Amino acid sequence: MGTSVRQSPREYNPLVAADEDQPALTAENLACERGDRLLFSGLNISLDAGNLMLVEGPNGSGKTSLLRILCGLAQPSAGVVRWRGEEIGKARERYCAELMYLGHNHGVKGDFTPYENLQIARDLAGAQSAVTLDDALYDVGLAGFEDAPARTLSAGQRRRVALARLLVTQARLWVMDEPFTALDTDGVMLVEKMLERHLAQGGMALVSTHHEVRVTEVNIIRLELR
Amino acid sequence: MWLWIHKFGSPKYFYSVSGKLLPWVAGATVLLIVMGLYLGLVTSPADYQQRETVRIMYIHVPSAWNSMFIYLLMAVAAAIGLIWNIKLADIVAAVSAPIGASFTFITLVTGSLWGKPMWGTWWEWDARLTSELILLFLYLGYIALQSAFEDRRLAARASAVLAIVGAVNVPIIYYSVQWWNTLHQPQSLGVGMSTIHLSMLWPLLIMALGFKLLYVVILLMRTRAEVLERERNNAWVQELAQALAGRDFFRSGNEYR
Amino acid sequence: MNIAEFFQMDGYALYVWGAYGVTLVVLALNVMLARQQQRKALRAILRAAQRDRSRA
Amino acid sequence: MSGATGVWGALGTLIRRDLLLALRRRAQVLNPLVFFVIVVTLFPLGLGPAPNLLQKLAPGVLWVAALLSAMLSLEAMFHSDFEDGSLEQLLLVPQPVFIIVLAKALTHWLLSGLPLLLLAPILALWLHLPNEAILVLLITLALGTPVLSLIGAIGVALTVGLRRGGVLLSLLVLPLYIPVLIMGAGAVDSAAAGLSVGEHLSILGALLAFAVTLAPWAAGAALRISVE
Repeated sequence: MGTSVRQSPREYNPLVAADEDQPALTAENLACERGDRLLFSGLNISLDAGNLMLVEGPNGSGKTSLLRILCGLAQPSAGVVRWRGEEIGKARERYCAELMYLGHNHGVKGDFTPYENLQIARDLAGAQSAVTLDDALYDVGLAGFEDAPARTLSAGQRRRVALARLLVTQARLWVMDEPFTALDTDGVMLVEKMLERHLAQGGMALVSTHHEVRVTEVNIIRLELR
Repeated sequence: MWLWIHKFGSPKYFYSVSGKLLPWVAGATVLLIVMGLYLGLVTSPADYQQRETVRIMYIHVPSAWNSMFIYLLMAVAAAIGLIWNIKLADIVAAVSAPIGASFTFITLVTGSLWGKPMWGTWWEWDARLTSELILLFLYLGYIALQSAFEDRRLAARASAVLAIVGAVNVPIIYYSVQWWNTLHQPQSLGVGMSTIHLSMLWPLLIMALGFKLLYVVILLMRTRAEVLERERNNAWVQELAQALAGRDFFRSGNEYR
Repeated sequence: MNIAEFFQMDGYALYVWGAYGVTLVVLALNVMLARQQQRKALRAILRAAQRDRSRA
Repeated sequence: MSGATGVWGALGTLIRRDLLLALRRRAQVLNPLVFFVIVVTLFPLGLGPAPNLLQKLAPGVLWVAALLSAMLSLEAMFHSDFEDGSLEQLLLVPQPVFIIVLAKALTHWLLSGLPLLLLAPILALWLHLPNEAILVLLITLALGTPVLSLIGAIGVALTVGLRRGGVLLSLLVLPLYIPVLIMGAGAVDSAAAGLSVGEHLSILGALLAFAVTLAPWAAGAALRISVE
């Protein structure tokens, strides 16, 4: 499985500079109940451009629920999430335009080829980056698999198609729920390199993971969920 | 008004208020129903045409009114729960459904019993009976959806959407069935009365009020039980339990407090 | 109207008392289930309270 | 570049996406149509071939069969997207949620409602329905089947997260289909009897307008709940 990580990184045009006066993503005393269990409560979060927040904690501590609440996919039982000062419930479209979510299941259609999957993701996304679909697929190591139906690809390769979605769109906030699952060592390096570049360009990321994320000169905020 | 909803919406406040209210409402219900039955069964006259079977009206019509009233109230409670996220409203909606379904079932059975002497068959596709049957399906759909979710919060919100959609469709279903009935049976032998004398009207209204209060009694009891279940690891429930345990609840056997 | 005629209901006893009977059964069932649920809930929190008291 | 596609662009993309997906699994599209034909042919076998009997029952039979086959194909509307996680991605598209529902309902109609429309005349002939009634049948199906897709979308959105949502779906959706069935079959019935159908069709049109406004909001809210 030829996976080559390009040496000279394709120059990606920098993200649109945002007004930096207040942190982009904030959450005040978030609480979440699953069934009758209280996963977490009184959680405050503030994430700004250029920062990476790592959400760590044992299984079942509510990492996935927290990420889904911050994306607006789930409702907290208490507290409020704000993007650029606006509640995400009210500013839903503006928030979704600057957000990309990579969940447990990758959201790649098996009947489509990686190329088609990316094309649709880009057409529906808020802002599109200058990277062409083929270049994005090349960068995530799917060269040669562009036109094979995604169901014939391995789980790791389908995860890479989902990662390619991040390259073809111009999302300022990446929310990744255990992005390293099903990825080989090259894949893990690819994700780390993508995060580095994204954060260097003023993007921000929220990653839940059990692995150590080796990224250099990046401001990491660790959030421990019991 | 908003403060009131929020204050009354708190389960603790609701539990204590409903505790005091329940005996009175229950008493009033029993009084009304006994009075209604006495007037309906004993003093009011038989109908010249239907003779004694008209007495079934005194439970059929109040049940029919209740079945519709409870469905709409359920939809309103569900909407309040969905929009303002008030847990108590979700409980009221979830608990009202079986009660409403029971009244709808009663309406159907008493309707067919009432119609049998006149129509000669146990079931007649009469407009009102058919609408009640469809209303029963709406109730069953709501209850089935409610129980299909594991997470109570999701169950409440999903069934709230269904209750609102259902409530919006009830008038449409009612008029299309009415319309369908006149289309196929020009002369509709409807169950019920054209004119009601005063002596029959009183028992009917008293029974209707009695049935509404009965719904409130069952609703309060079921809601109180549900609140205790859902709030059991809250402080106020534990205090209540300590207080009751202190007074050896088992011997005193009172369960309204 | 003496008692026998009352229960006779002019020959429609089956229909009238049938209807009243079904109504009584269904409503009584609702009330009993509600009471039972209330007692079950109370008993559950009491047992929890007694367990805490014994442990405290 | 700001939002790459406007609302209508997104709608177009979503419809193209779903049509392409459906054509990749042609069987799933054909099954409900074959079901429609089989169900209608069961009735002459069950009731005997007497023409005037069949003609009398034709409107009801055709409409009930259309309704059931439309419902059969509802499940596929969100199920595969829910399974592979693309439903979450769709809900995070920077467009109003009802656009997703409209696109899905329209695609469902194109793949089930429209083919029913094309098949119905043939089956109507099998049931000896008079010609002017067949025309009215087509009009009522044209007005009615989109309502089936739209209201069905609400039911599917409510049950997509549940394991055995199929049976529950029919319990939720069929009572809401009753007004459409009454108006549709009623129109064909009175057309066969030579009566006026204006009233029926206007009510059907009103039901369609009502469904187009209510369903997207309700199904959108239901989707956001089911994905949680």
